Amino acid sequence: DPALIFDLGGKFDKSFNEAAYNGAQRWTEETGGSYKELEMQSEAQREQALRRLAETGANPIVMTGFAFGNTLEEVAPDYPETKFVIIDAVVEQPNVKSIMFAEQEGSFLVGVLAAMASESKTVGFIGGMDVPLIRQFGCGYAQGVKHQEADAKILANMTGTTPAAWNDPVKGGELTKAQISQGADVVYAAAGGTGIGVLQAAADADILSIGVDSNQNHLHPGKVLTSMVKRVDNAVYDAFTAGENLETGAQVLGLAEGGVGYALDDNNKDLITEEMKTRVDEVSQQIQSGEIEVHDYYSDNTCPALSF
Amino acid sequence: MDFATIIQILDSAIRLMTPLLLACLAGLYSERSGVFDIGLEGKMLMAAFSSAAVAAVTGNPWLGLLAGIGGSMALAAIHGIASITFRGNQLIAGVAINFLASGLTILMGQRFFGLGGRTPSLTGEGRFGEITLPLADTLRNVPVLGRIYADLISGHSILVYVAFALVPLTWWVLFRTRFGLRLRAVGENPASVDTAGVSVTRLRFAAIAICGILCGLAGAYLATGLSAGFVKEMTAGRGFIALAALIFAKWRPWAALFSTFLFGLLEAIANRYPDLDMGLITVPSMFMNALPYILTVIILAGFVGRAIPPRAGGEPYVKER
Amino acid sequence: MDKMPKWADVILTPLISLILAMAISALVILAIGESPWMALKTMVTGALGSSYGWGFTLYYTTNFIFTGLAVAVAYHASLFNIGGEGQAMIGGLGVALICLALPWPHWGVALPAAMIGAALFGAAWAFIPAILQAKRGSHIVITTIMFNFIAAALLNYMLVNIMRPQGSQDPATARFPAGAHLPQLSEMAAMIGIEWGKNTPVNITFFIALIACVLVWLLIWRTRLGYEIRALGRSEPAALYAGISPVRITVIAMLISGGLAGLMAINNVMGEAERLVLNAVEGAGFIGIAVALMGRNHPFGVLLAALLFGFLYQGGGELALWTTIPRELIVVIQALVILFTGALDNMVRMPLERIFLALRKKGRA
Amino acid sequence: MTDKAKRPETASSPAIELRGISKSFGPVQANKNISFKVARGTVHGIIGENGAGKSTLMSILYGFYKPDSGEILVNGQPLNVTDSLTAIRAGIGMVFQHFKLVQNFTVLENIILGVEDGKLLRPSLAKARGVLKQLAAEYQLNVDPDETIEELSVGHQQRVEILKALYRQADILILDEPTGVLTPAEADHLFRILEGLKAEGKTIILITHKLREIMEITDNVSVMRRGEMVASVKTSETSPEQLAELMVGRKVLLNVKKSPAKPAQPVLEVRDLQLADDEGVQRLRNVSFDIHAGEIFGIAGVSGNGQTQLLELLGGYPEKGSTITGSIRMNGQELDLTGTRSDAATRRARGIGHIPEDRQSEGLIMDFAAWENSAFGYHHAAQYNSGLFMNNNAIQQDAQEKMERFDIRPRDPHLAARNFSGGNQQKIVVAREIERNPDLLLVGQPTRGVDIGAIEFIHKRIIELRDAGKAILLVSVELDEILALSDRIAVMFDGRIMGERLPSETTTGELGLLMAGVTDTERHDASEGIPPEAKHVQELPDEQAGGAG
Ligand SMILES: Nc1ncnc2c1ncn2[C@@H]1O[C@H](COP(=O)(O)OP(=O)(O)OP(=O)(O)O)[C@@H](O)[C@H]1O
Ligand SMILES: Nc1ncnc2c1ncn2[C@@H]1O[C@H](COP(=O)(O)OP(=O)(O)OP(=O)(O)O)[C@@H](O)[C@H]1O
Ligand SMILES: [Mg+2]
Ligand SMILES: [Mg+2]
Repeated sequence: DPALIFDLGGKFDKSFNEAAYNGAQRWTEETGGSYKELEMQSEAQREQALRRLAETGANPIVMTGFAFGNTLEEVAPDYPETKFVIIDAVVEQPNVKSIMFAEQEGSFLVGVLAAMASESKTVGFIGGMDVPLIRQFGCGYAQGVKHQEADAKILANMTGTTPAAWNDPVKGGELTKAQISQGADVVYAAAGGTGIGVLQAAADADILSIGVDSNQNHLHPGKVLTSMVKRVDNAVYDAFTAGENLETGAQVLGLAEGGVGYALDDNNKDLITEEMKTRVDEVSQQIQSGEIEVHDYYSDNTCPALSF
Repeated sequence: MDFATIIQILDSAIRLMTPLLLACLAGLYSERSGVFDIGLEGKMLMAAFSSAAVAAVTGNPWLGLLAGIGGSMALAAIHGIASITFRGNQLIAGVAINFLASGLTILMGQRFFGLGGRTPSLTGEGRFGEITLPLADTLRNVPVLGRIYADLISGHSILVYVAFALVPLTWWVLFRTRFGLRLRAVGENPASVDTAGVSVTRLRFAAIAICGILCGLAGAYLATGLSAGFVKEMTAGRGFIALAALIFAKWRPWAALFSTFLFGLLEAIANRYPDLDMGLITVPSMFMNALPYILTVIILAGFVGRAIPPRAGGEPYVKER
Repeated sequence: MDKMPKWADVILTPLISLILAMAISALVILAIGESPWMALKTMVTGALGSSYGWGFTLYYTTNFIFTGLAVAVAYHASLFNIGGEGQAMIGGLGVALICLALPWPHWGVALPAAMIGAALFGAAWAFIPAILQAKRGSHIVITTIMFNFIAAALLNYMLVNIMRPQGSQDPATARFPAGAHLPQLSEMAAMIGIEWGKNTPVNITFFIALIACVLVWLLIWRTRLGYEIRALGRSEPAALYAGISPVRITVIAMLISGGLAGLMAINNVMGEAERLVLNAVEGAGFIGIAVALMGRNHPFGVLLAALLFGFLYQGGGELALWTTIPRELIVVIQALVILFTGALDNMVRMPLERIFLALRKKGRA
Repeated sequence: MTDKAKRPETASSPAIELRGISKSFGPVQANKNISFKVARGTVHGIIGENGAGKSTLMSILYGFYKPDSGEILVNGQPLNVTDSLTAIRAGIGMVFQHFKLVQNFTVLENIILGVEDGKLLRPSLAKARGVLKQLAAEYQLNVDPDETIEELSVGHQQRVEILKALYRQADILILDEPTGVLTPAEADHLFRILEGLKAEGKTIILITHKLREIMEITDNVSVMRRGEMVASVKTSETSPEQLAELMVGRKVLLNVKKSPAKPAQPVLEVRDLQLADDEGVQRLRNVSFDIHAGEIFGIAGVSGNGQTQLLELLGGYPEKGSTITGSIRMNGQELDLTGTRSDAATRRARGIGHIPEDRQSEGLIMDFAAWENSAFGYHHAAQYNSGLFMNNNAIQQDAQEKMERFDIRPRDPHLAARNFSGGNQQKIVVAREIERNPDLLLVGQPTRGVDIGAIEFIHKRIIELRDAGKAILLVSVELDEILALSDRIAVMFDGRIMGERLPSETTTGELGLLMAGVTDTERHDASEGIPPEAKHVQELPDEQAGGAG
């Protein structure tokens, strides 16, 4: 059986753990198969969980979150027969498949949409805990905005510096209001549970918001411009489907691979005009073809479009 | 900084300070009666959960509020039984309450709603809406004062007005009524109350019950006023900040208003200016985030001086050892 | 004269309290539709049933010993140090800076250096609240709470902007050099030919924690400094009368407290993760408060309470890992244990005292 | 408040009757089957050693403790005293040994606490203000109703306690060791008030350790020993010696004998000492004196006239923020007045021992065991240490021996200080300080609240130390004590030394005038025979201090 390990946020984190969970559920429903799942309780457990799962014969073992990288590096060689899949980090071992998402590309797209939807030409970004991953989101977004609207203003806030920053909808709402008061009329939240407060505050103030990770358009139909989806669910689904025959090696899932994108559904079809859709698809093509190069924050820890 | 920005920052400060103020006043009643309470966080959290849960199910924020108070009171009762009836360590009881709330809210949330501890989002009537005070819209055009009235004073949830009204009320209860006199006495010297023929136990339980109610309001405001539902651990340390504000205020109601406002204001400023560009260097966002805490320490060291807690605080009242 | 024999107070009361806590926990488990018996079995076997479980239990215990001792030492000077969390975080920073500074040839050299770093950084983080309390009367409870938040921000800044290796997206330092690898207990056991606790994080720091217990005990009850700390904690006017400087003792006690909290980093940062991650402390600083209070601020009590919490942590972790019981249940169980053994202990003690008194009267008659 | 008319007044029945009262605290039996009566309109004294059970018995009567068994009759009616409110309603008022006042409340607030009329304070306060004025006039019980308790002297605090009882219209007033904290003048004033109350038909129960007071004011007296009531007699039919013997169970010397002093070289030379506290109030003014080896230098004075500051300054721990000038020489060497080398540890190292005025908050750590306390302040001494560590065995051994020599009971070095009675706590302090054999011993209020047996013992030891050629500075508000022990007497008033007298050449009257701030020159104006009014004595220093500040 395959296995899935969620990182510390837990499987209902409204973010990518939850997306991974959804992928696994989909696989179960479609194949009728079963899988093991674990939620991390503490840092020290990572190794324990990996080894125990490997010893019980689970294969492949999928884990979400860069925090597993270091541990997997050590554990993987001890279980050459087992395949591991790590999402959001690169581990160079023969039996490991590393899946990275080009969050900057998806964020770039929603940035373009935000710039087009914005009347004030001021848009906002609200991150959760201030970590590089979230900066990657913010940076891609800012580039997209600037690409579309070179003199647009981008307001960016991080919620905090402790894990509490992922679960503070009150502060999320307050940051949103602060950005609204500075003119923002589209706000992109990459902040886990805090994002719920962001989307709520935006809906209350009748401005647009952008969800993240999974499709959050349904949370406030007609008020969420779109969501930057990161198809962790697909990655998990594919890994589970491939089973023990999984191909290892590093893989970056960007726009081209359908790993990231923007969500369009009944809830936001009135918000995304034909013009916007044409434009964003065009930009998407340009990114895929390399015509537009989206700067990767990780490459040099700087962002050309936004300062943190 | 223009006028509109100032109004916006103050407006934000008011919203951010309200839960702190309610929790701070809650702690004030409890600690003035001689029962130290580091369980404010837990009670708020429990109240946030139960109010959101009931409001989600019934669609009525008022029922939610009642449930919030109920949830917080249940924990207050535990605190009372442990620290008054059984003369246990008040601090330990508070720590236990924080853990209890943190676990139980998610456990119950998961059991009832299956959303990993969240409650369903509240919509429309399910939340406490913003109240527009009379004439707010007509007066908005009056320069300065009109703006202040319309944009700063008007337009908050009912619980904000309740919280502000509670400040003079608390002052009045504490310093102008029999109950307040006895409450203060029991926190300073319970034997004086006992020898006057008044029950120390009853007074302290009453104080703790009020503390429960106010924490209930605080939690309900977080979950059904400021946000639209419960998210695990959503109090995010506000109980501890409220406790700090209480000490800061030296256990006085008007000073509590001031100290919680200060915390709210500092946070609002940090929100508004996530990274301060100071010409040569840009203050990184992490430090802007920590700014409220750094400033608190500086103010505390520079201007506040020694805060003397109620003399009998922290000690169970024991006649016979 | 005591109302009941000391053994009853030290053993019987906590035992009955613990049983009560477990009974209520069982009810909670029943209420969420699971089997308490299975839960207990999972916890006990998971935490104590194998050398593997012990390896984890003792690892967590080690963390809690340090933070518990930190709270206890300050408490003896009647200082309520809520800042263990921040001090341990900054202690971790100290460890990381030292471990990464040099290509350490051997852990025997790296360990003392890292310990100094951990203790110094932790102590430094406690110093400002201490001096503000001593000189300005700023309430230590507030300042230490604030310093927890400030520490988190500082660590966040260091890991995201300064110490993160180029290209890594993980807000963590690079891995420490191999020479800074601390012997795991399993490796030490293997050296004498025993297979014990393979792949568990418990390491040599556990013994350092035990030594710390003994040293703290000596400090508090056998040295002049400890005597002065306790005297100041009980009565400041008396301390002045006896020529004990409140400022000096307040600062020293907090430095020791912060140093102990900082030393926790040897275990989790150097011993386990071998790099510094953002969330390294994981609330151990706060659990230290419960551990110290439950252990009655006595090093031996702290050791026992730390073991209990280590067991709960590991057993609970196992529970959440391998059963469908949500992990928050452990938090509830922890809460109940703290409540019954720490705050409701008199509920058990009072009837016990009455029983013993009656027994004694009978014995006399 | 109660309505007097409701109380049945059967002329023949006693005001109070206790039948078979027993009470244990855990294993300790504080009261054993006690029965006794107090006749209406009398002053009834209760005496007994520390820990005999007096306070417990009265607390039971007042409903503060619940008796294990027994019956209480008030005015002949059985009364089920479940709490203090029942007692208050039955007309019982009590002034506790340790006052039950709220320190940061005003006098008025303390008075109305528990008997407010109605839910709002304002009317109650207004009414109490009126009643207070009336009571003050009636009994000369003047206190400022708006002063907070912590600002008041102990004597005034006691007045507040009495006013509390009177405000509750108490008919039966219990006073537990009321004079322990009072100056002679204050005590005299109190007794005049009590006489007045008695004249009004009120019943008074008075607990005291001072036989002189018993003889002076009571009609009947009961003696308690080890939880039992061993005798109840008419005061006129007994004598101090007989009472002392009943109390202690053996003969006691009521006045210690001492030989004339043989003063030698000066040990302590104090010159022009000035001290202003952190609020700028001048507490010591130009204080100069010498103490020689082999003599006891007594300082008399109403408390609050700078004695405390003098002792603390000499002991090395003046209040934080004080400004100090002048000079102190010890054995010919100058002592630092400020800085790190002016602390208590340094003073001890110079050979200054100190029995502090307040044993409970300064002299002892109440939660420490007796043995730990026996090294307190000297814990750096070589004999208590070995290397890095304290030598606990040596300290315990030493404590055990001190307990033998000073007859400290119970003789258990491992018992916490708080579990000893006041007298024995004091002996622990005295033993510690005297046995260090200091060149100079500072002694503050050595026998406050201590019973007769212990007083005798402590006095003897102080004199022995003197005879061993040591210098002793004795500060006491008990004139009797000063007169009995001192070889020279100085009187302090408002931070000044008003004059020096030899005990053989002065009288209580003369000292009393000096204590009131009346100097030799003014003395001719003061009318002979009329002692200074107590209130005046008490309030003068405050006013002057305030004026200076
Ligand atoms: N609150 C209490 N708890 C436990 N034991 C007590 C308490 N109060 C008094 N006792 C015990 O009761 C005995 C009688 O104490 P009590 O205070 O009545 O004596 P006392 O005659 O008033 O002494 P003193 O002259 O020192 O005031 C003491 O020996 C003590 O052991
Ligand atoms: N709360 C208490 N717990 C235990 N013992 C007590 C308590 N209160 C009083 N005692 C006991 O009562 C006895 C007398 O104590 P009490 O407090 O009356 O003495 P005191 O008033 O300090 O002495 P003194 O009358 O000399 O001032 C002591 O033996 C002490 O052990
Ligand atoms: Mg006494
Ligand atoms: Mg007494």
